[in-house]
Amino acid sequence: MEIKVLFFASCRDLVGKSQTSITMSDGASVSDLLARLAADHPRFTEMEASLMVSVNQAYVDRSQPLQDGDEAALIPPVSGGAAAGGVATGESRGGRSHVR
Amino acid sequence: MEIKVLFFASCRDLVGKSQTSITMSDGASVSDLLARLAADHPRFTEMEASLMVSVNQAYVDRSQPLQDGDEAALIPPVSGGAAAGGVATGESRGGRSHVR
Amino acid sequence: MSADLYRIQGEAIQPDALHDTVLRESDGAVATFAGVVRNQSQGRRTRYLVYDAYREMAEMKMAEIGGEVKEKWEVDRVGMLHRVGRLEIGETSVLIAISAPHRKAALEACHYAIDRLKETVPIWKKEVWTDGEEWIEGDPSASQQSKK
Amino acid sequence: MSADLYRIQGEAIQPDALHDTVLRESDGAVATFAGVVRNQSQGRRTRYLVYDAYREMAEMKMAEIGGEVKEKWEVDRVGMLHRVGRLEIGETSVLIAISAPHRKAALEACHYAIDRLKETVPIWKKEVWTDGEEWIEGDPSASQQSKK
Repeated sequence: MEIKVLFFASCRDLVGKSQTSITMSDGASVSDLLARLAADHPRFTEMEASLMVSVNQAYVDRSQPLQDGDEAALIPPVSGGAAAGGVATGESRGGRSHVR
Repeated sequence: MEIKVLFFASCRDLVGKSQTSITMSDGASVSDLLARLAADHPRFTEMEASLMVSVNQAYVDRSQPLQDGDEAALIPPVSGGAAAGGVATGESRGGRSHVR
Repeated sequence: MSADLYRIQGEAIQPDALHDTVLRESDGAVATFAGVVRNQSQGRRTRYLVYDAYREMAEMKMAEIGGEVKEKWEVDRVGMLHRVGRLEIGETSVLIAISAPHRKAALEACHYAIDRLKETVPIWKKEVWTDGEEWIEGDPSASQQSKK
Repeated sequence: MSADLYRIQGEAIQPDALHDTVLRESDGAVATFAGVVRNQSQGRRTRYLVYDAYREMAEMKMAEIGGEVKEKWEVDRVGMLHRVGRLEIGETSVLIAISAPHRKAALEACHYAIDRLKETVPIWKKEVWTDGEEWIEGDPSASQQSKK
């Protein structure tokens, strides 16, 4: 069966392309797909643990079985953003006059 | 002494003007000013308890002494808005005198 | 140049009126709140609203709230506009925008600022319906009737 | 006509892009959050950012967040835009606007939506400095180096 695989961000840089098509044997799972990618791209192994995987645009477990025509994507951790820095730290801000 | 008095919202409708100038005797307080207004506008009495008073643009207590040239304002409850789950207004309208 | 801004105005408020005002290059977040005239209140159909303000004091109280916000959160700039006069359905009555390096401070500060504004800033709203009008003073659900 | 909107786009995002989109006559509040490219990160001067997205999935996940928001709060419309490609300092990377009858729901929902977006929507940011670049993946303070 044919699986379309998408790569993003650091994962795309590592693999050197944004997508590929991989032929897997029937009954293969996401784990099998990841093993295949690690075989083709040795440095893939070091980032694998941090990746999420989606199949047909839904996050899935590694055990998820694949089907012919599936679109799998390797999803590095999303940026998360810096929500931090909420409450003002110790510095005194009280004396400042307002520019109007 | 001369006190400038401003009226807003329902209070302005009741008094029938947006501002006036009132001559008070020296040593008069906000309470004295309110009593004078109640004498001139009988219906003023029924809304008086709900009013905040500011002098020179700072909320004050009824006991606040007035001085010549002061600008007093009668401030009906502000609309509060519908936050749905409403924020208590007591804390902020406690007659604090704000100094800038 | 961006700066804090606290203003009562008769002119229409555009929803992006404060974005550039508060944004500086060190900011990663701008939280904005727009209060808008809705078409009904307590089940009664609104024709339009009239806002009245004690202008000088209102601007001073808004600046005070800006000061409180800056003491409580690591925010950059604060902007607050409030409209007065007659407002139609869908028009913006109040706009607050707060910039900050990070989103949490901007969002929390914006929420705090609009709550405080509604509590302490001397601005009043009159609702006008087809069959009457009323100054909305204090908690709307417990407001005294002063229909004409 | 206003409606929910979830879009990944290459074009610049204007800060008022969603106000009219989400506002209807029954709404009294619009809360808006804009994420903006700042000039530094962890003390390092940013030249520009590049955002990458898994576009179809990102739009779907944003719509999911919109659904969560509507379950949790009494809000009306939800709009979310996220930019991809190269962004300069001061440009808006993400814009969320949520309308509601009352302000509390709009404000809380907007805060929740941006936090969820940062957690679950497949969008990545590359910071480009004068002396290198890096995909920011996961917690920025603990991010792995992948400089070129």
